[in-house]
This record gives sequence, C-alpha cells and structure tokens, in this order.
Amino acid sequence: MKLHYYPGCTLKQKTTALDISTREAMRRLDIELVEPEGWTCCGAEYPLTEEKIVGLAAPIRTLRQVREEGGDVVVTTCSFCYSVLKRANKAIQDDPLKRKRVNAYLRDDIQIDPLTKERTTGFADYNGEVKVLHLLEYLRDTVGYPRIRERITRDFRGLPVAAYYGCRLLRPQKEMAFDEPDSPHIFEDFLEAVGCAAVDYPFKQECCGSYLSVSLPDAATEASYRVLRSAKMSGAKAITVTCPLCFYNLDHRQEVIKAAYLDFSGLPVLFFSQILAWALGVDKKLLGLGEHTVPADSVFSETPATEVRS
Amino acid sequence: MRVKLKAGRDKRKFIERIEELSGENVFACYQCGRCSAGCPMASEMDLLPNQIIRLVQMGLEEEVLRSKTLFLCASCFTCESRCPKGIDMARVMEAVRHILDPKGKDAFGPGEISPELAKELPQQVMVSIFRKFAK
Amino acid sequence: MFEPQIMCFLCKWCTSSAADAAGTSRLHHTPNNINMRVMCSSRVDPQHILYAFKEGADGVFLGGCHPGDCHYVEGNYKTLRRITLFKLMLRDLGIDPKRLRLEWISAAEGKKYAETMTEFTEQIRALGPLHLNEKALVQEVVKDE
Amino acid sequence: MTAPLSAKNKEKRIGLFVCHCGVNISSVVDVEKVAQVLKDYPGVTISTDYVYMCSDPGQQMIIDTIKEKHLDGIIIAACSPTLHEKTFQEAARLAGLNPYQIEIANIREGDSWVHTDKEKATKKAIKIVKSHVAKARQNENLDPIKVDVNRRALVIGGGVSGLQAAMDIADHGYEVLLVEKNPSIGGKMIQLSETFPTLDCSQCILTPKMVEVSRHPRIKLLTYHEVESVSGFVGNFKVRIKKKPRYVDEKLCNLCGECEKVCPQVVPDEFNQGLSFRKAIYMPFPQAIPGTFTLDAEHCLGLNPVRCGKCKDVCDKKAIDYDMKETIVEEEVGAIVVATGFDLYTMQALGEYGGEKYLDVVNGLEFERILSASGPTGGEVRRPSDGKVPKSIVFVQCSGSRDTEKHMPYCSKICCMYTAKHAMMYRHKVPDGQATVFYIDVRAGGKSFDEFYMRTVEEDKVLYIRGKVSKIFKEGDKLIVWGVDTLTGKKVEVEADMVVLAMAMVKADGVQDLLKKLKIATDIHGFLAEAHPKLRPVESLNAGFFLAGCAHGPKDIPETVAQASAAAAKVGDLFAQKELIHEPTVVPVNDELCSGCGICITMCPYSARTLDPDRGVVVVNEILCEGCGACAAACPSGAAQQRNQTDNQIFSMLRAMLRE
Repeated sequence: MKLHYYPGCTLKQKTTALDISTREAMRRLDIELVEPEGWTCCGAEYPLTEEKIVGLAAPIRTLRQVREEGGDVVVTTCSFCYSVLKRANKAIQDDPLKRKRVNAYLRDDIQIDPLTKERTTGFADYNGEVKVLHLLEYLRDTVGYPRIRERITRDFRGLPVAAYYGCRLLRPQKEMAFDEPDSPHIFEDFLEAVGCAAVDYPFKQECCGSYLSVSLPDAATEASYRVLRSAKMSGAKAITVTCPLCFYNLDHRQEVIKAAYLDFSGLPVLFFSQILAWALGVDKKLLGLGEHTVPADSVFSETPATEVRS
Repeated sequence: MRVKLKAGRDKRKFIERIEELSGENVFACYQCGRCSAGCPMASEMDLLPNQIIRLVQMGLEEEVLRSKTLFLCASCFTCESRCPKGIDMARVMEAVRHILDPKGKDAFGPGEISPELAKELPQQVMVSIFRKFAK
Repeated sequence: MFEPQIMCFLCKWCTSSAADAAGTSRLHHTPNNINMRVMCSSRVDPQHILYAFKEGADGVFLGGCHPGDCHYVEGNYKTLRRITLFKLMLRDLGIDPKRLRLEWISAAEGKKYAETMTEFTEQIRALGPLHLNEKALVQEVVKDE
Repeated sequence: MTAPLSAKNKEKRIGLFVCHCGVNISSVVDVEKVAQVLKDYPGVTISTDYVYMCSDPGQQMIIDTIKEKHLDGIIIAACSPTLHEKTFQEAARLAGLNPYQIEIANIREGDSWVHTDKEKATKKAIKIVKSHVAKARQNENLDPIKVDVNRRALVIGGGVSGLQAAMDIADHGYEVLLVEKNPSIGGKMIQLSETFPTLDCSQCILTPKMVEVSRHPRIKLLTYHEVESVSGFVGNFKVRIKKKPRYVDEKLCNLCGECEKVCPQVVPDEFNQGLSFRKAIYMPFPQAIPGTFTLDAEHCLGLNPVRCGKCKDVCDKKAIDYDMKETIVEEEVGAIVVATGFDLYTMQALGEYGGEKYLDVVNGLEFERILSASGPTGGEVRRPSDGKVPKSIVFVQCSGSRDTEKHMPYCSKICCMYTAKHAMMYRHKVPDGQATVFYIDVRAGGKSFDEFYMRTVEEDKVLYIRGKVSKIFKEGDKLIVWGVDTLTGKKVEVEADMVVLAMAMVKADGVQDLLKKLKIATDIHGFLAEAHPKLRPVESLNAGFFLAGCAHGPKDIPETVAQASAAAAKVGDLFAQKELIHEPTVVPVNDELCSGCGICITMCPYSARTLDPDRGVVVVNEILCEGCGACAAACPSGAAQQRNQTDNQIFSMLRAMLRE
C-alpha cells in the first residue's frame, strides 16, 4: 500500500540515513512511502506569535497537497517537521480566523495539470482534513506491533537501548498529544516491540541544546552531555532518536563532548528507523551508517544476527 | 538604584502588546518559578524566565528588551509543560523578540556561521535559528 | 421614537436580586422593561414567552444564575437547553431569535443588569416593533380555563 | 379574550396600597395617579396611597382596611419584596387574612430608583401594579406543610469530624448511628504523628475520643458498614446499610493474636500507607475500635471453599466464622451528617516528580507514618528503599495544588503547616540532617501558626526556598531535585536522600458513588457543596443533610472539629422543632390531566416526583419539593401547576403588563 510521507529538507541533504532506513524498513512492511508533489520546507519552527500567519502557509500548502493527492494521512519522522505540521494543522482546525487568513494566502496558488499541463488557480480551502502522524504513532496504531513482530528476522536479544524524545515530540502536549510529557512510553514500547530492552533514564525528555549548538555551543555541549551521560549511566548501549538535530548534537558533536567531559566515553546514536530496518532484515549497507561520527557498527554486530525466522 | 514603576498608557501598551502577540495572560503568572527550575538554559541566562515575565507584569520594557535571555531560549517547551497556570513561556519570549527594534542588529545572523560549519549543519538548524534570532 | 416593550422573567435568587441592587445603587437604565419575578429561570415555559410576544412584547429577556450557582442545583442548565431549542422554533414562527435573550446575572451584578437592560432595549429598538405572523403563530397558544 | 378567572375567585375583594416611601417613590412615580387609575381595575375594591406603608400607622391602616372592607387579597406597591414581604404578611395575619394572599409590587428598586422620566415611570408602575392585581385575583389561601421529625441522626464517616459530630448530637440527648466503612474508627487523624502547631501526639488526643464514642449510650457504632441507599426526606429518612462480613465475632475475639501468627497471607498495610505489611486476618492498629480482628476476604487464600483454615483452627474462643454473610440493616433517621473525609492526590499524576518510580519519594501521609512512634520504623526517620537515615530531605509544597492547568486549582490549605511540622520533626530526630522546603507562598493564617512556621525557620534552621520544583530524578543513590530560588534568581539543584511531596487533598476515593446514593450536591472537585458559602456553611443544599470535615474541602483539625460541632448544632436545631414547616408554594399534580409521561420526574433535582405505577400518574412528595417550577414549565399537559404561580396566573400577569 501507499502512504504519504513528508521527509523534510534535512533528510534530503545532511541526514539521508533517516530517510533511507525509513523507506527500507517500511518496504519490508509492504508500505511504499510517497512524497507529496512539490513539497517545501515546513519552516522548522512553528510561529509562536499570533501575527506570524505567513509561517503557517508552507506547512499548510504541503498538507493541502496531500489532500489533493487523495491522502488522508501523512507521516513524518523528523521531530521538527512533525511539530510544525501537526501544530499548523491543529491551528487550522481549531481557529477559524487563522483558517481564513492562511487560505487567503494560498487560494491563488497555481496548479498545473500533470496531463494537459494546463495552469489553473483556485484551490479549495484547506480545513485540516489530513491527519499528521509521527511514524512511531503509525507503527503502533495502524501497522501494529504484532505485525511488526511477525516480520522481524533479526533479534536484538534485549539489547539495552535508550529512547530519546527531546523536546518537539512531546510538547506542548495540548497540541502535540503524542504522549504524557513527563512519563512518555511510546518510544520505549516500540523498542521493546522490535526486540530491544528499553532503558529508563531521567533525561529522555530533556533538551539537547537544539539550535543553540550554533549560537552557544558550550551550553548545547553541556545539555547533550547530560542526556548521553544519563542514558549511559542507566546501562544503555545505544541511544535512539527521531530528530536529525538531536542526532547532530548527540552524534556529530560527541567528540567535542568527550573532550569537554572526560568522564564520558562515548555512546552510539541511532535513528529509530535504523533499529526497525535492521530488525526487519534490511541490509546493513542501506542503514546509512556512514553518516555517523560515533561508530555504530557495534550495535549491529554485538548481537549476532541470528536468523530467528527463515 | 531604585526602579521607577511606570503607570498609565505606555506601560499598559507594552503589556497589552505582549499579551496580544503571545496570546497568553501574563498576569496569570504567580511567580512560582517552575519555568526557571526546569529550563535547560537557565544557567546561561541573565534573567530567568520567571523574571522576564515578572518584568513584563511590572511594565519594565527596557529591562526585558535588553536581556540576553531572549536569545537563549531553545523553545523546548519544558516550561510550558510544567507551568501550573498554563502559560506558554516560549510564546511570551517570542512576543518579546518580536517587538525588538526591527532596525537593530540580528542577535544571530547568517554571517556568524562559517562555510565549514555550514557544510556540516543539518538544514533545520539554520532555518530554525534564523527564524528565532534573526530579523 | 419607537419605545419597545421588554418583558423580563427574572429568577428570584440572582437576577431579580441584581435588579434590586441596581435600584439600591441608583443605576439608571431605560424604562422599557417590565419584570416578573419567578423562583427559577427554569420555571419559564416557552409558552410564557410566546404569550408575551403575542400580548405585545417586542423583546423577551430571561435572567438566571451563573452556571454552577443555581439555587435549585441545575435549573439554569435546563433553561439554557430549553431556550437554545426554543430559539430555533422562534425562527420558524417568524420571530427573530434576537428578540429573546438569556443572560446569567448574579445578585452582585447590579451594574451588569442595568447595562443589559439598556443594551437590550436599544437592540430591540433597532429591530423595530414585532409584527407577528398571525398565521404562523397558532391563534390561541393558551387555553383559558 | 377575557381575563382568565376561575369561578371560585370571581367574588374576590382586593385592596391596593401604594406607598410614597417618603419621596423615594413619589418623587418619580405619581403615586396618587397610580392609586387613582387602579380604582376601577377589575377586582379592586379599594385603592389608596400613604407616605410610609411599613410604618406602624401604615400597617395599622392596612389591618383596619382589610377588616373594614372584608378584603381577601391585598397588593402593597412599595419596595422590593425582599425587604418587607414578611412585615406585610404578618400584618395581614393580624387582620385575619391568609399571608399567601399578599402581593408586593416593586415600584421602588424596579422603577423610581432607576428612572427619571416621571411619565414613563408612572406608566410602568401602573403596569406593574396591574399585573399583581391580575395575579392576586387567582391567589389561593395556603397553609404551610407540616411534618413530624424523627429525632435520630446518621453520621457517615468515623474520622475526627464524624466522631465529634456523633458525640455532640448524642450529648444533646439524641440517638446517633455512626457508620464507618473501615474495620475501625479513627479516620486519617489516627494515622498522623504529631499535630501542628502544638505537637500533641495525634493518637494520644484522638484515642480517648474514640473510646468515649464507642461507650456512649446513645451512639450505635457500625464499623465495617457502608450506606447502601437513602430514601425519604428531611426528618424522615430511610437508610439501608450494608454490614460487611468480618468473619470474626467481635464480642468473642479476645485479641490474643494467634490467628494473625498462623495466617500465611501477607498484604501491604493500609494503616502504614503500604510502608509495612499485615496479614489477611488483622487488627488495623493496636488501639482500633472495636477491638477485634477482621478477616480481609479479598486477600484470604479462600473462604468458599476454605483453602487454609489455619486461623479458625487456632482460635480458642471460636470467634472465627467463615460462613458470615453480608447483611443489610434498615434504619430510620431524621438528619444525616456527611463526614466522609478526603484522600491525597495520586503521585502518579505528577510524572516529573517520580513518586511512582522512586520508593524514597513519599507523600505527606507516608511521611506521617515514618515519623509516628507507631509507624513502620518506630518513629525513627528511615527511608523506605533501604532503611537508611536520610541526611537530606527535600519537601515540595503545592504538589498538585494551585495548578489550574493540569491538577487541582485550589490551595490544599494544610500543607504549609504540616510541611513545617515535618521539617521540624525531621530536624529534631536527625539533628545533622538538612531539611529544604520548596514553597510558593507560606500560608500560615491560624492561631499560633505563623509562630510555628517561624520557629521551623529560625530555631530549626530549615532552609525555605521560594520556588516550585520542576523535576526530581535519581542519579545513583541520590535523588536530584531541580528547583529555583526566585528570591535570588538562581536555578538550584539539591541532592536529597528522600523527598516528601505535599500532595493536594482531594475528595475521598470512591466517595462519588456514595454521594450519588445520597443525592447530595458537590462542587466540581467532588467536595460537598454548602447551602451558602457565607451564611450556611455546614448545611447541604439538600434539606436534612449536614457537612463536616474535609469531605467539604481541605481543612485542618481544629476547623474540622469546629465544623463538626456546628453541624451537630444544626442537627440539634432541626430536632428541637416540634414539627417541620415547609413552604406550600410547591408544584402538585392534577391527576385528571397527568398522563404519567414522567417528564417532570426527570426535571426535579430533589426526587420529589415519582410515578405511581398503579394509577399511571405522578405523585409529589411535597416535603421534598422546593418549588423551583422546572417541572411545571416542562409538563406538556399542564397537570403540574405551581401553587399561587400557575400558568394562568403568569398569563394573566403578562396580559396585564403588556396589553395597553
């Protein structure tokens, strides 16, 4: 079956590992991911002031495109994209004034008929018809863990792995409605479903430093260090993320962290999609492990890839 | 130095503007400080989040506008998720950034990222930080 | 100038007390209202309202306690449900539903009462006199004993 | 269409008295004109005006006129009925007129005080007065409804509030039934260690009261009982009470404790908040009343069929009976005191504090048990995880209170004081321990409360930090508390061995089922609603029910006891009456018109209306009816008519008011 999928800009440039492993994993579940025609960057930040209506135009245009293509669900993996799409969609659903104003911007978009190449304008208003889901939600609710378990060909044998939520998946809860912001478990449930042992640690919903790693690198280094240290102290052999920015801060900057904090000796950082893909039997070459700064090979070799089902 | 509290229209205008932009009632804050207690960046700040909102309540516009804190917020919404009064502090911060002098200098502009770093950074970092901290 | 007649049903515990409070504080308002005190806003039957329109009221006002404050536990909620439905029927009867207003005014809100009276009077004045569609409105909504 | 007039009222003679109220009315309303215009109005026999109707000469004039003109209805056009309705009813009574024949037409608050245009105000006054004449023509003589009182009270709940209320009512000379769902009376107070601000030992002051109650000749103690249902009305309630099987005959049990020794089943001990264990056959605590063991069937290996039987084997007194069954007791009472207490908000709701995850994060009541000499540690402060003496304890106030967003918006009122007490007691017991309290405001308004709090700070050197904790987590052996000191503007981190959360006080677990059975009103938090927040604070909106203690909202012990005594006094008021008087302006049913559709039954908030299945009509318990009239408005056939405010009266008034 086909499923609409919004990769977002980072997955097409610097963090292809997340994109490729996601596609491969979903293929193993008989789901083909389709990108909405002409999607653009979501804007990365949901506009927080009441005046910045224009910031809603880009994500809503993409969602409208999903609707135009007959989709009623779109999945994302990047936490930032998920946050922006979901919040923008909710704003359009809940706030009639925003709905009106955003649609006013978008109504005159040009539409090109793929067959006749005829240019027309005049889209029907978008009223929040498409449902925005994180892939973790889709795996839990639509695919279902039992079906994933049936397809698993490799066993992690209870490898202790830390689930890292970071900021955007969980908060603000009223809009994201993803999980309990202070006792989430959807990510852990996923890890358990694919054969890992989810490690409980107190920093799973703390901030990694986010974009401050550019403007205030030391503060971000400390924030990321605390997350990694907490996961490691709790016995994790790897930490999993859904967000390219978390990945950058925890993985790409780990050398800096290790240099600044001598008590920390390193921890592989993985995308949840890599874990899923590996469990479903995807070739290691397709996991995008070359993008990692911290070698993650060990995670996939430490537990012998026993074929549990032939 | 004694801080003179303003009264009247100027003060009200500032507070009303913040409330209008953020959609939050700043007077709902009873200064429990929970936003600051959980803030991952609090140790870097010259004013804690609760102090920012306190200064807004008092109408001390200049002190709010010159605080470093505005550009230390990572919008991680930890404050929002714990606030007992349901105030979204990240929105208040954004509202204050919004009313900064539009002709002023960027707090963090594209010029500050070296070409080498730019090659390595995920796109979303640059999009988000300029959206937050540049004009 | 058109002087509308405003028929007001006021609950004894809240809005009627608010009317008294407005009097005690000498809060002047338009004199177009005529008040009837009932024990609870839920005592008011849609028939009473129709009858008021039929007898010459240009607007009808219902005042009750704020939600949660009803002296009879939940009478005001019953009123709210009843009036919401009744407004739909009013339209069918050819009466602009804006001519019927339900408001929660507590005993402490004398000012709100006085302001509401004036405001509602002006609103009805703007709508003009009520011309009943005698065909739509059943001739005798009330049977005499 | 003529004015609707029932045959029997045709001859009515009505007098109209228009008051000047000095110049209060007459300066705006032309009172003489009002009296003049109404002279010839249908039904009016005499119409007059006077400067002060409420004065003695004014009242005398009314009395004389009623007698002289043989009036059977009067209208006083004057101030609001809330002021002088009673005065004029009394005057009418003196003249031999039924008080329900009096109408007050409000032409002061509703007219002369809010208008300035004399002509319009006078016109309005005439309309108002006319409408009351129209109504008065159809008013009937009414007599207050009278009913006997059963002078026996039911008290629900055997905590300190229930004990105090039962004791006071019994001391007034009335019989009391005291129902407690647990095996012993004592409630939450018996679990407390010391009490603020005097540091009296809670058990030491409560135990004598428990004994006194159990020995009082007029108190019947029903522990391990639960109220099943309540029917009837004020003065005449019928109560069904479930007697839960204890499987131990309390008269035979001599507390030897052999049964407990042989019982193989170990269960978390409720009295110690689960910090220790008890057996399936147990005595809740040594001073429990009644003094007997109770077999907890839920945790017993099995009673039917018997799977263990060891306790019965060792019982010399043959007190254990596995065949005991649940039974229902029926009782009749005239008043009910609801004293069902409170519970603490669950720590699970605050994931960021880790109360569910970490053993050493405890709630206030657990810490009471840890401090108590009768507690699991014998009064030594030891933490639950490993029994170590904590060298640093962090106390977090407002845990779940004053949070409008996710938890309880109200202040739980007692936490400031008990936290001060906890910190002080801890410092006394562990002199080298560090006590840190996070607070938002310290609310110490109460006799000797602030002095107590200041002692905690000044003498016991407890560190108070003004700020709310954001997160608590474990690192190694330590609990890390992330807080803030808003006074210095510093984010702070405290390492603690133990954390005590002052959890919000909430409605008692499972109490909503009981309150539904009692049909009594609560607020949105499930606490009992008082009839008036200022003037009737211990009565329920529902006649015959009285409130005591934390079932009504968070309060401390002295306040609870005072409220319980007040509730008892109110029960005394009720019982002191020879008979109960009830307003007769209720809504009876006209059998001939009633179709038995039952719509009015669903409208009634007081369950005053029931369907008579034999006759297929609704019957009304006039004692329960409060006369709101919601049923009358809903009745499709007009069978439900409010006395002296019938639909016809309302229609007549509308016509008089609106038709020019």
